[in-house]
Amino acid sequence: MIPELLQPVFVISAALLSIGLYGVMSKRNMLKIIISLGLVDTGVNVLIVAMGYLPGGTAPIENGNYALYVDPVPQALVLTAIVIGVSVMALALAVAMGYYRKTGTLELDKEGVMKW
Amino acid sequence: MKKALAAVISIAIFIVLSYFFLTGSAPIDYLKGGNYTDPITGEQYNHSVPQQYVEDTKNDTGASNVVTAIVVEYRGFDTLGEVTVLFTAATGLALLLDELKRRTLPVVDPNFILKSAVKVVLPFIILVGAYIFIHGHLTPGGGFPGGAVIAAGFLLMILVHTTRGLPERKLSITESLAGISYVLIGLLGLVFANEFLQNYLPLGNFTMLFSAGIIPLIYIAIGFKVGSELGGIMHNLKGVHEE
Amino acid sequence: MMLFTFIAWVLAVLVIAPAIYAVETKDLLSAAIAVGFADLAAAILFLVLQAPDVAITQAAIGAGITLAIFVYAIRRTERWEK
Amino acid sequence: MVALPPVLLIALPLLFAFLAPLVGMVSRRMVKLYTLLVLILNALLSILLFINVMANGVVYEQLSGFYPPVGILLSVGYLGAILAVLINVLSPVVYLSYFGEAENSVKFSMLYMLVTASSTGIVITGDLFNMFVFFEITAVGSYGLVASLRTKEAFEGSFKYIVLGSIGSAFILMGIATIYGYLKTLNFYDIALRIDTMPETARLMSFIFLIVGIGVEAEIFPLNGWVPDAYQGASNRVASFLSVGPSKAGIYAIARLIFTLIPIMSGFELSLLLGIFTLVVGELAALRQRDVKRMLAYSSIGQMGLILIALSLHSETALVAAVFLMVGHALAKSILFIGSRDYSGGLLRNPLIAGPLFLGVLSIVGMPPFPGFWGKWYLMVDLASRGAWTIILLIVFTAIVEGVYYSRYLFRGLNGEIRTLTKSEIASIIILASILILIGLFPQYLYDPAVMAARSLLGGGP
Repeated sequence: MIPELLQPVFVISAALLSIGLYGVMSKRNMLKIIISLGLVDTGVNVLIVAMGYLPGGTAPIENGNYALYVDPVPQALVLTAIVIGVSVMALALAVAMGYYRKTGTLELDKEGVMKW
Repeated sequence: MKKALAAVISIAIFIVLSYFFLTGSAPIDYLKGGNYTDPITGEQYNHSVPQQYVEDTKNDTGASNVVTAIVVEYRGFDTLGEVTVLFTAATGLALLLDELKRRTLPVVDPNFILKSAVKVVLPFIILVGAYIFIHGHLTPGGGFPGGAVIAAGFLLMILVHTTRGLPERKLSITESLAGISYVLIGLLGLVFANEFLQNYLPLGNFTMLFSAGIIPLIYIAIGFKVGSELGGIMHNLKGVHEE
Repeated sequence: MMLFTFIAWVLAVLVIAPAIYAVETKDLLSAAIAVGFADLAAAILFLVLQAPDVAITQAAIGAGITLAIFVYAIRRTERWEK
Repeated sequence: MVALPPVLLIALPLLFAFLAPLVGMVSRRMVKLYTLLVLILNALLSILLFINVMANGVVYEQLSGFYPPVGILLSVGYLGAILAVLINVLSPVVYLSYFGEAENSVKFSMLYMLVTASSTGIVITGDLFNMFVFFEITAVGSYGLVASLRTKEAFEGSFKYIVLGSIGSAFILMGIATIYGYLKTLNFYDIALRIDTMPETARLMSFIFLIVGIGVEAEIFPLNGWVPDAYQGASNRVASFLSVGPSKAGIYAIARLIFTLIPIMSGFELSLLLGIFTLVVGELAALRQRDVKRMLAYSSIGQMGLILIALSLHSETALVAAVFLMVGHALAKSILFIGSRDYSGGLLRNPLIAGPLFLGVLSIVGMPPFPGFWGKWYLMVDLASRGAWTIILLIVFTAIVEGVYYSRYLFRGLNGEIRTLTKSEIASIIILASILILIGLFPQYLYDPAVMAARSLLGGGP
């Protein structure tokens, strides 16, 4: 059984993932799609941090009680993931701006990104 | 039609994911499981990797913040890659916005309050950013948030100097030098110790500012790099006014 | 313990509601601000999960810088979704 | 001979890429030469590494001074060494085709170096999260490279790539989180040792997350919708580079996933299914394309499907086939993509261009003695020995489809007014074609390493 605190956390993670994927699948506006991707990223980050949670644990910073630290590794991974998410988002915005400059619109073709 | 389909799919994803998270994948306590094996020597240990980090950080790296020790020392190569991702994105963004950057739009003169407030606040913001990344091995924070705070200072500069923006060339030089020094710190590890990014400086006194070997050096390099890169990204996205 | 769980449920609302609003609204600027709000709430959630490093990074980079670059991108393209 | 640490293959190009803006400030014209020299240095390093691996077996390198899995481990196995040489040798050759171009972008060269370094990083790392980070560098660099032409198609292709790439990386992260949640480790070998202790569902879920996520870069079925658009929008040299570097690194990651990381029976079945689907859909879609780059892109998808089928058969012969197919695909596709600039006919009336392009087509379709032929041959031998006639029929059918659209492609090149490529592009495709001929004439030099790679992978090694 998972710790009580993690139930809302997992719900947040699953909700952000599905809201984000819904946005990516259903929207044609490029900025909207980028926003949705950001939500997916946040959802995954919440999931990873939750993987390291220890009931009653403390932050892994010197306080003399090693046995109560939460798992520090997922936090290190999420630091990386957050920075990567922002990098990708900035580049995506640049691409959207370039597209706008060429076409005068931010809307993709009718099929959106799901065209094969 | 498409929207309805997307909604159905995403609700299905929500149900599957929350079912999986809430029942299937209860994360186990790292203190109770996850005994690892050294894959090269085959030696077995009866504790988990994070437990090793938690217990040995003090002796191995001299940092009080375990997350920092992992980010900069134990998994330092990941962080070099992470810095490179940001660098790659900033480069790609500058490449794509090259022709778009010059533009002529009506210049809105910033109001007096903003101008004079920025003069007062800016040095403190830079100071806070520097504090965050210099103390990365002692307190929460480190090179990435510290760099982001400095970039926030740059944002204020962009807001005030509406016409000329940031000194692009200087930012680019800072960014390059910071990146080079990060890789060089790593390569020196190959020279003075045995391995890339290995610590070769004395660990110093635990919880003091001048401690933890190469961690503060690397975080300073990261702070400069992240600050100049994020500043450059915002500068490029805003564009330069040309009369 | 119960208190943290309660806070986490409140944060769940504070994250999910702006997220839904951000995806559904036609105004891209308010969508970006809503996402910034959701990211900030997520940062508090990280704090509740005992991850202060992640919380600081999420607040500074995830919420702050992202919002800034979004606003610039919107200013140089268009504000309303068709 | 001094055994150089493999980390130099990644650290040096990163260092020189960070240095490139300063070089560009001194003299913009120097940057191309500088980049070429860096890439050639990397190629030499990779050849030294290859020799070392072939002589002494798998090379391990710890980083940061901690033994794995506490620190990050680099592990160069046989397949990794083959692909590192492939990527690092072909990358300067493809870069050669930029010389003589009027536009002189420092940033483009930086992205090129970074993507080369990170593709190499994927094939020599032994750590799951480290591989994810290199995936991201590769992907972000490729997004920029694809859009570098700055046309509407380029931006559109790049945007699709970004969207699917980000979803893919979210999937990879979820896979990593699931594995970490149970095993508390990120090292490939440590995971492989203890993967049996994970519950069945969690194991399968993490496998699906990872294969879907990595499949974006490897152009495998569910999330490869970006491929035709990105290749169409990218310049011919970028398309050529993408089929050399990132896609090979992606398929290597899949090989590591299904052999080393999560070697479960249902995983092999699933990837076989994905491979067949990718092959058939890709080739059939290629048949109805009018645009040459789009056609080549769909053909790439088909080839990747073929490689995935070979990987998921789990036998020595099939793995040798996979190595030959990877090498053949990288060489032939890079030739064809460079030759696809303004491909509206007349290109093949210049014998210096027609020769390499023709050889490339022969290798892709599977004519002896080129690597493409050897790959398909070994694959057929393996399939015949296990009596999988349906798959053989499918592969023969898709080979015929390939023959049809490639002959249409060649005919189109023969008609119309005479066109030509730049001198450096011609030089580049001639070098690529001579490598293709060399491998075709002396397949044993690839066969022996390929057998070693196959044995190592089947034994659960890198």
